[in-house]
Amino acid sequence: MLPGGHLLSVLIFFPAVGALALLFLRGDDHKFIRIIALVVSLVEFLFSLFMIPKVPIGAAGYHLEEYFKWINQPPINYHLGVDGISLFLVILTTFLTPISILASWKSIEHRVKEFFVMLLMLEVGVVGVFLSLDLFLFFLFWEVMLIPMAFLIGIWGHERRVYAAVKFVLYTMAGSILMLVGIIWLYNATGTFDLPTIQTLLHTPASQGGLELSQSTEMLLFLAFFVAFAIKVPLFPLHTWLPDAHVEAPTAGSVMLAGVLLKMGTYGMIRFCLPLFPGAARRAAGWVALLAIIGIIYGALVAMVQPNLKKLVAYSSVSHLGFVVLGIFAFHNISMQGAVYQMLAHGISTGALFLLVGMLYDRRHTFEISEYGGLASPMPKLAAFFLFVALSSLGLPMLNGFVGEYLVLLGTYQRHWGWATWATLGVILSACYLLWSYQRVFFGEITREKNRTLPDASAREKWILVTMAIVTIWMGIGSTFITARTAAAAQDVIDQVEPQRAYEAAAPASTTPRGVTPQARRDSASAAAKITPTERLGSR
Amino acid sequence: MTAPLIVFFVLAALAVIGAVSLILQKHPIHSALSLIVVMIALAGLYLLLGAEFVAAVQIIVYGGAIMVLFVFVIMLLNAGIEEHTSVSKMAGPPGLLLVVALAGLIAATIVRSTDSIQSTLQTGEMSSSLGVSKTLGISNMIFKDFVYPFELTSFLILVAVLGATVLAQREKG
Amino acid sequence: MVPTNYYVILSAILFGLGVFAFVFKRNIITIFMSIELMLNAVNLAFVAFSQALGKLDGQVFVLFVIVVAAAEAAVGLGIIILIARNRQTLNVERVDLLKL
Amino acid sequence: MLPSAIDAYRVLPELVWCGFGVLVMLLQPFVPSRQFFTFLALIGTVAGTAASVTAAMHAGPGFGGLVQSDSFSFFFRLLIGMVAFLVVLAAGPYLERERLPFAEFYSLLLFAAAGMGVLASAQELLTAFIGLEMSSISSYVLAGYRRDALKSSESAMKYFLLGSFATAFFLYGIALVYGSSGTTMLAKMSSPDLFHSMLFELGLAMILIGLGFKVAAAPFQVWTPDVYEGAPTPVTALFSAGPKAAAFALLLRIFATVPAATHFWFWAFWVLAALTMFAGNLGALVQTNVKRLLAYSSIAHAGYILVAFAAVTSMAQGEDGSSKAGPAYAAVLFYLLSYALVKLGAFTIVSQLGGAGEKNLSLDDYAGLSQRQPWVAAALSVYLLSLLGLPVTAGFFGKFYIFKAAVNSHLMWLAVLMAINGIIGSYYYLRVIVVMYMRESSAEATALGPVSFPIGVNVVLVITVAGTILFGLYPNPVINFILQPTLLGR
Amino acid sequence: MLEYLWIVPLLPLLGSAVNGLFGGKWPNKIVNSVAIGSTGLSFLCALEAVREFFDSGQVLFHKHFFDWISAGNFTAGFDLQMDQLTVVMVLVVTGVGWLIHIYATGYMAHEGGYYRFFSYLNLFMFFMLILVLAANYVLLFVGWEGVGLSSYLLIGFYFLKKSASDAGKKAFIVNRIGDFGFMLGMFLLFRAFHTLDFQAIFTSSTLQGWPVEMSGNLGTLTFACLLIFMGACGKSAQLPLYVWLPDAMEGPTPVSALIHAATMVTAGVYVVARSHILFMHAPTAMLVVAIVGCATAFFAATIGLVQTDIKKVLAYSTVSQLGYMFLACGVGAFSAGIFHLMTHAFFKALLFLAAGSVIHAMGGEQDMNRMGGLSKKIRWTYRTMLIATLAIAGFPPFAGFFSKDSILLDDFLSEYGRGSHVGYTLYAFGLAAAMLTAFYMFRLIFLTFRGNSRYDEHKVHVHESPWSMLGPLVVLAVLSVVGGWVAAPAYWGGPDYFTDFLAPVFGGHPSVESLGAAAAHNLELTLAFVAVTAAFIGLAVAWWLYLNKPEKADGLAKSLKPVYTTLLNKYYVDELYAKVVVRPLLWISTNVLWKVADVAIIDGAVNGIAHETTALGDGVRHTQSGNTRSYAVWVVVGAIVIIAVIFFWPSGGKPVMEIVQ
Repeated sequence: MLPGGHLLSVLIFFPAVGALALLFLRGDDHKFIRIIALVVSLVEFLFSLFMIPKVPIGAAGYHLEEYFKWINQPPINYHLGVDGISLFLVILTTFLTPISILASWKSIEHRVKEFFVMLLMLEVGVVGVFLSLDLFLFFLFWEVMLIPMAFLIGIWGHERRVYAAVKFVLYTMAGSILMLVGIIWLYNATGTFDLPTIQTLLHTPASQGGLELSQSTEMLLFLAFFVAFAIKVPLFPLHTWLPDAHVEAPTAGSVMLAGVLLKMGTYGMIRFCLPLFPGAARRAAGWVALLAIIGIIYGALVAMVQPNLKKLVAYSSVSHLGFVVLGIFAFHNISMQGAVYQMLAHGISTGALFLLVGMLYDRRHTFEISEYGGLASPMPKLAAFFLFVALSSLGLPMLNGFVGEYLVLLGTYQRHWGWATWATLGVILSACYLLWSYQRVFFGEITREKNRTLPDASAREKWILVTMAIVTIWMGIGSTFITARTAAAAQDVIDQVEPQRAYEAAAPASTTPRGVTPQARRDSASAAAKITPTERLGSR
Repeated sequence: MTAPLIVFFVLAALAVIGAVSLILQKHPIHSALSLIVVMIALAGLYLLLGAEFVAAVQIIVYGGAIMVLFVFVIMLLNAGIEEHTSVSKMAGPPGLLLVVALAGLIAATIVRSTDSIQSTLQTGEMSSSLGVSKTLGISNMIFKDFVYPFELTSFLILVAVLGATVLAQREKG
Repeated sequence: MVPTNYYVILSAILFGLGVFAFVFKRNIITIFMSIELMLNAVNLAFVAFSQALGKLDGQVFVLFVIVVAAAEAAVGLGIIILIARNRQTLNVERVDLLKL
Repeated sequence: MLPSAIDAYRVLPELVWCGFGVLVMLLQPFVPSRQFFTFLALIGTVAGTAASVTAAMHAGPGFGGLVQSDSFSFFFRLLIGMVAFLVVLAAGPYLERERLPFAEFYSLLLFAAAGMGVLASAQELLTAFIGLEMSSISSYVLAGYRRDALKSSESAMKYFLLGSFATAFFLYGIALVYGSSGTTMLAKMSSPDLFHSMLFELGLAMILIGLGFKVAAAPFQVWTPDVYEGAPTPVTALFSAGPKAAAFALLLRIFATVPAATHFWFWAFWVLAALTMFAGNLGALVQTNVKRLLAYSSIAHAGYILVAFAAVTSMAQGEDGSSKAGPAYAAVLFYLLSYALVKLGAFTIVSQLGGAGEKNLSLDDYAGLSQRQPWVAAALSVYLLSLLGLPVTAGFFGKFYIFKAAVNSHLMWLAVLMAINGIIGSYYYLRVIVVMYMRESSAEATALGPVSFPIGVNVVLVITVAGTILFGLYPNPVINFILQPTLLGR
Repeated sequence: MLEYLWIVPLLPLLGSAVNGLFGGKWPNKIVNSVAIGSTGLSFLCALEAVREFFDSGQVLFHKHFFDWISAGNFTAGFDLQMDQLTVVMVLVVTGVGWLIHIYATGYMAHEGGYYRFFSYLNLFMFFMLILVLAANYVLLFVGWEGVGLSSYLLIGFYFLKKSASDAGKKAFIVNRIGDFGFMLGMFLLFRAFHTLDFQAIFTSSTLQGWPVEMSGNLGTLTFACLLIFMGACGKSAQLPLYVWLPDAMEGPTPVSALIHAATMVTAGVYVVARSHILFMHAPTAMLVVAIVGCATAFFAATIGLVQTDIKKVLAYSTVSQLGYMFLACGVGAFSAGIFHLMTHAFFKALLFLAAGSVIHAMGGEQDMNRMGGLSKKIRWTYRTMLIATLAIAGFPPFAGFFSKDSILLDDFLSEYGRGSHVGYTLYAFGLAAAMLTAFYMFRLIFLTFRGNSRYDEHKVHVHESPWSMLGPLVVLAVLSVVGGWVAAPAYWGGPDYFTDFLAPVFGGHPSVESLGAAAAHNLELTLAFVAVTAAFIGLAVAWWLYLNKPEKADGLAKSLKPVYTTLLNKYYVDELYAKVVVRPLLWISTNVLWKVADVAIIDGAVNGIAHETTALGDGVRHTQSGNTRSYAVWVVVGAIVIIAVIFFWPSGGKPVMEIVQ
């Protein structure tokens, strides 16, 4: 058993070690390299599981913290920690990495070593982002993650890979540099990069030595962070890098991109935008929600008419992530948990979708839907899996997609029924584009002769997909295993955004979860709903 | 209108004329000669300012050594009449405008700040009466206060010599 | 007694003429001369100031400047010879291989 | 007063460098072996650098305040020594390949180093001027060191003409400052009525013009690309790292000691910084010649450093100015260090890949480099990422500290402009990486096979890469050193 | 058993999983034994559970198995419950479902993808059982969506046929539109009650003495009920969301029988009945339900008149019958609605199965114009189908008579207490619909079985179906006869068992409260008489038009051409939807959102910026003319800039000046 004290560091740097080891292997022994990479990632996954018992249910705040001084001028510390939210995001990452390694088992033929090195480095960056509690450290990992991803797209991608890679990097950089300015600004205000410290400082009134930002400052800072995250998510008008990146990226790249990287954006919003700048978050919530809702509907509609299967999935993630953002900015603990859950669910189901699309590509080397059609006859198994995944992604109950979506909408509805109503339209549209594309790809007579002889899922592919399917179902039924652990963290975030509301809601909500009289509940709820923006500001 | 003033204006005029003719002359040799005129005029002004040593050095080193070097090079390369190309657009009318603007700016500033110079002048009047021992003072300064830069200049000359040889020597073999 | 600012203004004029010459002469040697002209202007200013301040270091500076000018002349003329040898021209405008 | 031994100690590095320069020059006719001179030069640079320790131990004003030996000058002497050392290492193979005389090159290099050292330690304008001339004149010669190459001689000419043009301005500035303040000692220019003297103001402006030219601040940057491209690549490496650093050092000195300067120069630096960043990055955006691209990028980086200067000025205003400005100084110094490392490494690679006569300089020659020479490609990528300012490279902290300084002194707009430039910059750096990793190498390149990288060059690469990454992970030592309050001998 | 209620739904799921995963390699025998076995077993388990339920004598059995979703104060448990309503549903679902499984073994014997079919069918059973057993709205929604899924799969069973996969997609999406409402309804309920458990909501103290903003004509409840009803409309194919059901006939006939007649489509009715307490407190919603139901009943019936595809006729009749059920619920006669649901399950399943057997016999022919005179060839099918027809047409003593009768009665009674003539109107339309039903059903019978054959004797060899298919027919036929007697109204002697049985759920019989028993009986008699007469008229007309004077039918069609074609084309509703909704949406998405907004504007802006920057860079590059003189001028420019800035910049270094002075 490894020392629990440094579990997080191990988690972050184990893949790096693996990558380093790979670097010194002979380049031409592909099989060996693949196996090493797979083993490393699997071990990493096991490590990540060790975190679960370390994160007690119902205890907010960070666990397994690691802290020591790194740079003394300015005081930058190596501060790690995990809470309910980051816990599962890390596990998602460590889970998807071996999957994508398996997925690229056959499809990656040239520069194999570099490929897996990059994949592992990517994992390092992402896990680091999720675990770091020091703004600077966070930013560092945030940037580090960029390069491997760019390489994955740019070297092993398809036709316009370079364009996509550069676009991806520039887009992200544009955001992250702004974030850097914001981080420094915060440092100048607080004199530290330590997230918890800054948090407490910002939440204590100036009279008690805390820090109170002026409205405009807070808003600017909020935006500096938010834009960076919004680009990553991607939120509606900043999303155009995503389709290109996805279409050009190799399967593994797409899986990691959709499965994990996008979540970094939403994670950032939860971890930074809300707790650090509650006032600004509240003031911006309306606009953000508007963008999110536009994203939901717009993404779905655009996805519906894509002739390119992978683009379709890409746009569908724009739509799905819209739900997440909406859930976050509804400031309701149900929707917040829904958002977290939706992140994980989307990671699995969209990841699986990309895997399947990749498998089709391996067979036919095209993403054009018109090139397919009637595939159900030659490859019934793939068809079945594809349908299964599609269903999970369109939110069929008992599969993972439903829980998150439902909670988000439910929670949002409690605060802003208008938003929820619009967002729920997405539920219809997702069914439209997924089923329609499914029909065009798998149903009907075979239109292209080539397709008649395509082989069905190989054993390896079957194993990948079965794993995904099992997780999908488990998340669809056993959701409480996860929500129980995210609950405290989510509630914590909410309380920080809307302290006064937390007090009101806490009274009835905490006493009896279910049996409380609706009258009282309704009062608290309506009272919460009635708080005007000015009152909220007044409380700051 | 005291005598020194008259002398000053004569020499100043000479210097300016020399400078202008340096510009107007087509042939480099003429430009060189007009530059020498400027230098001599300046030497005169130094005398007028009571800096005999500097004046001497000006004539000997500048006029004597440096300008001779120039003339020598001009002869060596038998440079002819300067051909009047105007490839550079920047150095056309806009350049003229800008240069004039710059010169104007500098001159204007200096003219506007003459009062400050005046104020320093007064203090100067008294202390500048240590007439003969000026050269002595200079040498003292060079070898005491400014010995470090002085030594450095020696290295500088060394660099120059080395550089000149490196650049100008013919390809061996 | 001549007011110092006359000298300063004269030096400014000479300096300006030097700049003008630098920009508008084509022959490299002449351009170099215009630099010498500018240096002379500086020298004049130095001497004038030193006289005005009643300090001698100004004159010392002039000596240094002259030395530096000499050094520059040596190297500069070396370079000019090099150019002339490589290109058979002294027109600065014809020396524009390096551009964009 | 007569100079004493202590004064000699305080300028020992320069003396050592000059001494070795002379030595090399004198031995040249007698010793046929080329390697010998390389070793001698290496010893010289190292000795000078070591001597700077002695100088630092005898900290204090030298020659009655003409020079100042303090941590500041110590830092720059070390930096210059390192640069010279690495350039010597890199130059050996180059000179071998281009069949150029060794001895002269090295002695000129050493003299240049000495000049820079003077510049970095000078406390008096004329001494500084001499130092400047020493480095400049040797630079002119070095730029034209490939006599028979048209480009080289042209770059020498341009550098020389424009350089001395700027020098004239600098000198005139000194004259005016002298006239208005009655002294050239920086330390004595602190009287408040200088704030009102227009003559002094003009003098400072002229000095700024002169130094602005040396650091290639827009719109004085015009000479940089041409000269950098034309000069022999090791020399280019020297230019981009050495004289620039020295000039910045002098600027910082003036800031630290002349209150009026900080006051007059603030907006000038603001404007220069903005112009320079854009000039450099936009110019580099469309370059296809790697050497030239790096030249433009060095302009851009000068711009970033100028941002820090603007920060210095705006912070140094006020009573406890200099102490408040500490972080900004630190930013400049650290940036110069990280930047010198990177540029040296990058140009060394360029000079090696350039091949005989520096023919292969275009981006296409770098296509598929990662396949032909993975380690070289990796090293170059590290440099580029550092220039780009990505984490775990020294460049990241450099940018970070500058950002910090700028934000600290509420130069929000400048910070934003810098951010924008960062994005523009990332594009062309990435382009090089993309070409190296994501494009297949041309047929003849593959046929040619990997370019040989002699030991000396490899040492340079290892040192620079190691430094870049080390300072990217753990900048503490450097930062602690340059943040000490007594940095500038006060 | 009751404690292990989860076994009831689980068994079909297992069957489905087993068949789905391994059935591919197995012979049909094993497959169908697995399928039938699992359903039959779950039927028995259900029976056992029901028995225990009644033995325990509790009004409501509720069991919490595990927390499924839980966030904040929201918890959706995997809770099952059982009360009388559930009992009816469970038995109908498992029973009829089982019969249809058996039938399908025969019907599908020669189809490919046998295992797929039964896997889907079992899956459907699972979800349907979840739906009816669920103890909270969320779990109900699971079944709700699940049955939608399985119907999607089964309709698209012949996925090689585009029409089939289209129909499946259409069904799912239209259902989704309904679910949109259903979900919002749930959210609203949660907002009001902070729970979604049936019991917690229905027994909620606030239901008595509602504050006005909650109940009342436009209260929260009304909206909640309307939203839920929207879902019901989708699932139960009511106006305007009925369009998917006729297309759903693309699926194999047993599917049509089970899903699109007997069980799934009645889920909407079930939900409304299940939430009757809410509806009771939402008068407006009730009215809407009644009107929509009535309208659908009549509207669909009219379309049914002219359809020639035997299954289409049945489909529209299903829509219309569902309308009846909603009509019943709308007027508060929930027990009547459920009763009709049950009987309808019997005879409509029977009708479909019989039709299936006909199609089977005709070798896949579905067009009634190419049938006729089959009665001799396939006697059993004919007999059973005739019984079913009589039942649906509402002839005593068949099941349909009682259920339809009680609905009409309740419509009529609903007038009391309402000033307006709503009740009478509903009744009138209901009656008309009944007449139309009788007409088109007998039209079907006559066209199919009587008259002379209109098909090519040599090509088609009509043959009676195997007993695996006839067996279920017979059983269902029996049920369609006796099924109604459990609710024989008072004047038939025999108390209304069914209503009393459901009383604990819905409360007593409305008519009894509204007016004295005696009067009630007279009224019932008269209304029954009227209804039967109407049915007879329908029958007579059908006989006259299609047996006696067939040519008249065509004449009529010609003379009423516009009406006829309109009906034939189902009022062009599909075309309308396509024109107004689908095509515009696609067009906008493609040409506005994607091509313009996304590619041109947003991405265009991004790339545009990049391009402009490069152009700028080129400009900067061209200042490097390479000409030293130009460079000199640039230096001059720089000098000017610096001097100008230093001297003339506004506020240049202000602070220091202050410090100095």
